Amino acid sequence: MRTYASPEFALLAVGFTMVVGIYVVAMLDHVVGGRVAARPLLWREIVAGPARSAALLIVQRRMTTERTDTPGWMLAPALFAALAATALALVPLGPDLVVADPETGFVVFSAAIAFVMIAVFLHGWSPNSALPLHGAYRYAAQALSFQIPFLLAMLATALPAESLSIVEIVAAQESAWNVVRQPLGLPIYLVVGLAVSFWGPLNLPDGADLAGGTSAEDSGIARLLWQAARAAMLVAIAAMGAAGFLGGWWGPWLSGIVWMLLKTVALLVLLIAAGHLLARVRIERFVVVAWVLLIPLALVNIFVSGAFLL
Amino acid sequence: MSLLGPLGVTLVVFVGALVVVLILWWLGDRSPRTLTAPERAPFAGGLPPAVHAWSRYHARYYVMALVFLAFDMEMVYMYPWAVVFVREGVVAMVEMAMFITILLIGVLYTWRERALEWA
Amino acid sequence: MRQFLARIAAGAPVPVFAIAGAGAREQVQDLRLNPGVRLVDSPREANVLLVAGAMPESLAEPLQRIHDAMSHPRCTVVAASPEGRDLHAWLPDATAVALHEPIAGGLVDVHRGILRGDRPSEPALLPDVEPAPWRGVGPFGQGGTGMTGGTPYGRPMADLLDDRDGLRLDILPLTVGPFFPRFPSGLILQATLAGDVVVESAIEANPFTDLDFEMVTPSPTLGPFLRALSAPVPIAELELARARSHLRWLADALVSQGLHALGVRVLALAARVRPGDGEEVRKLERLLRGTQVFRWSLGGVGPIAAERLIAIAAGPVARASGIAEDARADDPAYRELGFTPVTQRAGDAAARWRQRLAEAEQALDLAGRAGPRQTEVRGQVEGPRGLLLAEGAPTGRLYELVPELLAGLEWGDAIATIVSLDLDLEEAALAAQLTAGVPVA
Amino acid sequence: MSEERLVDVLFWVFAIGSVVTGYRVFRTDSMVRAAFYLLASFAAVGGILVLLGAEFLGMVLILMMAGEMLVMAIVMVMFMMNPAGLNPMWMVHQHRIAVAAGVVAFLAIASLGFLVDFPDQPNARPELATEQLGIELLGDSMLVFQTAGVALLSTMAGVVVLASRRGRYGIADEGSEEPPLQPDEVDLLGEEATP
Repeated sequence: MRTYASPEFALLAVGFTMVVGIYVVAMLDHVVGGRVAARPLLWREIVAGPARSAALLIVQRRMTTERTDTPGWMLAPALFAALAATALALVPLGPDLVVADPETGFVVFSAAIAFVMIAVFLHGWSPNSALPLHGAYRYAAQALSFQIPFLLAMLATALPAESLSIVEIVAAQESAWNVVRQPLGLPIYLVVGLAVSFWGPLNLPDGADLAGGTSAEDSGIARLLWQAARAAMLVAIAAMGAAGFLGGWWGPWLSGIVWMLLKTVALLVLLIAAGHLLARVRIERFVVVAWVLLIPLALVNIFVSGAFLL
Repeated sequence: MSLLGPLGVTLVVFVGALVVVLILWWLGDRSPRTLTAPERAPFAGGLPPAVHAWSRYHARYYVMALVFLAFDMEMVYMYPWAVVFVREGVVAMVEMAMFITILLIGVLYTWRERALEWA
Repeated sequence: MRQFLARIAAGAPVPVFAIAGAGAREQVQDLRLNPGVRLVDSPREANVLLVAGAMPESLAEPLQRIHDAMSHPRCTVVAASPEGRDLHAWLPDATAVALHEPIAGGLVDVHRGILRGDRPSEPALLPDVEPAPWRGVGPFGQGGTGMTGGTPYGRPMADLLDDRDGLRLDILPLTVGPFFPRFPSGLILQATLAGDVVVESAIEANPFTDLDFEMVTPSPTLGPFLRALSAPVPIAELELARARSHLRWLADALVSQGLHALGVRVLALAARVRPGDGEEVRKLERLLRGTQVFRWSLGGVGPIAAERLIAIAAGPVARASGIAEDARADDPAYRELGFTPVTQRAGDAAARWRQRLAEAEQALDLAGRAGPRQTEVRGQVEGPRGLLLAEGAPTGRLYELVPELLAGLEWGDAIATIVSLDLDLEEAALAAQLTAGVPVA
Repeated sequence: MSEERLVDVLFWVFAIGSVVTGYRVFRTDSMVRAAFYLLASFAAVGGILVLLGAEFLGMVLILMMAGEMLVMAIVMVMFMMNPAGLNPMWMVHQHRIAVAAGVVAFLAIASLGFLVDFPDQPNARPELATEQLGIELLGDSMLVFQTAGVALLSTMAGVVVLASRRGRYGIADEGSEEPPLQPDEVDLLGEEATP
């Protein structure tokens, strides 16, 4: 019998987590960016900054380009946000504290990640503008390359659990966290996680060389929703990383939910700091590295950690 | 709801979030009803584009995309394998190692033929 | 509700699309240091258009186009010295602020004003004319004919071209600039793209050549070099300006690599460095090596063979390809300081970044040791971008290299290559006018 | 609403959704929309598989189709004239034959639903279906599984051989000539072919 929440509670819980998560990402980004820029940080700006920027985008009126694919343009942020919500719904905060724990939870999570490429491609294709279009095709190359290493790195966590359920994957880490048992898994997962939410060094579809790439034509509410969905996806990636590799709710002294939150925030800080401290990777190099380095490494990770289990 | 269970709830979350964001867009969208032609022109630094951006876009990584199609199929087998791995032990290990090695030869060949690069 | 949101929004950093004209590049760049302003890459994201400095006539229409692409509520701020008259003719609703005071305060005030509704959002400037007539034409009234003919919705479709991988697919002509955020203002790149790869490219003539530089005050990093053409200048001053110029370039180049925060840090360093601060640059270089920018982003990108650079005197670009050519080596004052040019071998974009870092470090060391020594007047001077003569600047000489450099590069690599050349159209136009006897400010 | 009723409703939503989006594939002008309608159609089929108790298969179908349909969109945009449908067009050729073939195929498949003798004792929902699948793969179906590996390898090699122009020995078609469209253009004597 699998755990799941009632639909109303599920919507509320996921919605609340997303809003808080997006806000935390925006604050962390401001703080880390300020530290890297060696700029003084004001509490007032850290706390109120994201709300102000969001309000500005709500006040701003949305512009369109000529002959757009408007339904696609609307659907892209909605789909992206819905995928982030789905991914977040699968992350357990405690053994019984999860919105939904399907038997194939891991496959559902993978499907949510796979559909991100549809959302980003649609977002870049719809405005009928050259710079977003190039961003869309770049993300397609990026996504087709990271898809397999991502699945393989995550799949290794299913070996000790003997199950595809996320709750059981976390439960199986009681004796040792996966980051210890499978030391290659977390780094691969984090690299790919940056690629999924196109953050920092792997922000190729929305990169500076394309003047914003797929979001170059976005303004107002469209931009706000897109950026928010991207931040929500980063939260989902960090939360799933904490569950899959850092032992989820396991940990001494503190209660499970606190551990889970701490680990998620730690991974978020790591991802965001990488965004400010690592240079962008050329798309071609990323494709070659993903196929020739990440896939074999992920397989080594699976077989070596598997051999220890036997 | 035992049959639908957790997957049903996941579906509710997915559809719910999709609808909520679409409504937020609709509520927040106050795009001006009429825009002039220059206002609608795509941005590329100040000069108007000569042609529509939508075109037979030359995705130069098409070989990689096709190799992906083949390699992606492999994942279907790996999920059930991962679940029974501990139970089946060495048999599972050897069989999957064989399967994966065969596929990795394909990736290596693709790389060696320089079909992963395009520029 | 809207009033309430607008009040909250007034505290947010102002999204500004900034256009730097002649003599204002550094003021615009310094806006990055101000947390109350956010320089954005696309006019769609901006509420405020800032036009600073002097603009040639030929850029009026692109300026108005950028203005019209901005979202509502929008407003324009013009920061210019007296010749700003022209700008007001092109941007009639613009608010004027003084160029030589901090611009940021003016931007924030104007932005608050439009958010409060004190003044209406600016209407479009250009007439509502479709790029090509199409309404009602064709079988569906969409303006097209057949499968790919006609001008559906006002524009034709892209055309076919044989490509090097044997496929015959559409090519996308893409004109980027003159206000593309990664390029120096005025640079117009006409690229022909097959997918994300540049097949052909050309750079259009420098629009700033039409501008009369008599009224323009050269920027503090360029001024000392112009003076050195005709009068002795203290080496310490010249070398400090060189280091600052390189660091300012680096700040922009880091933004183009997605490292905005590091860019701000470097910009602050550029303002802060003093003669003898070579150690600061060495620290910076270590930090940059940690970001892997030389390996992941620039390694092997856009290499230029040394023989292509021989008679060009392109300064750091040439020295990055291994040509140990430097006008300073002929100056007795520099020889006394034991100056020898630094060089790199690889000649790719990474080498050009490294070269500028090394030169900034060397310049600061030289400035620290120079004492009261002055340069010798020889009608030419080694500027931060190469040999500066009375009739030409290195940018003009590098122009011709660009098409062959970009051919076959992926778009991101092409942009990284152009950025690594440090083109400066203002300097090129200014140097070309020096022959006409324009006095150097 | 009882659970069985809910399942029925969901089934019809997925079934009608998959048919309608499948129909839209052929009625839209944009290649990208066509590919993504097809993706929606497949996702609905995946939903039906889940309702039938094949949870793993249904979810894997949805997962796989995201990548496959993106590749399809990319390739369709590459090779179709007017890929975004800027000039409206028909996606189908030989309408009458196409309609007839579609109706016949649909009736043939649908008739199976009526003609085949389904067991009237519904099978219990398989618990641990994924495990059973894994054991099957490693046990009795091992040969099938390994053959699939070889088939996929040959697919990959075939893709590279057929589609990649450059290789480690240089450009693949260097020195070769495109065959002429008309047989009488074949130049037997080695002279210049007449245009």
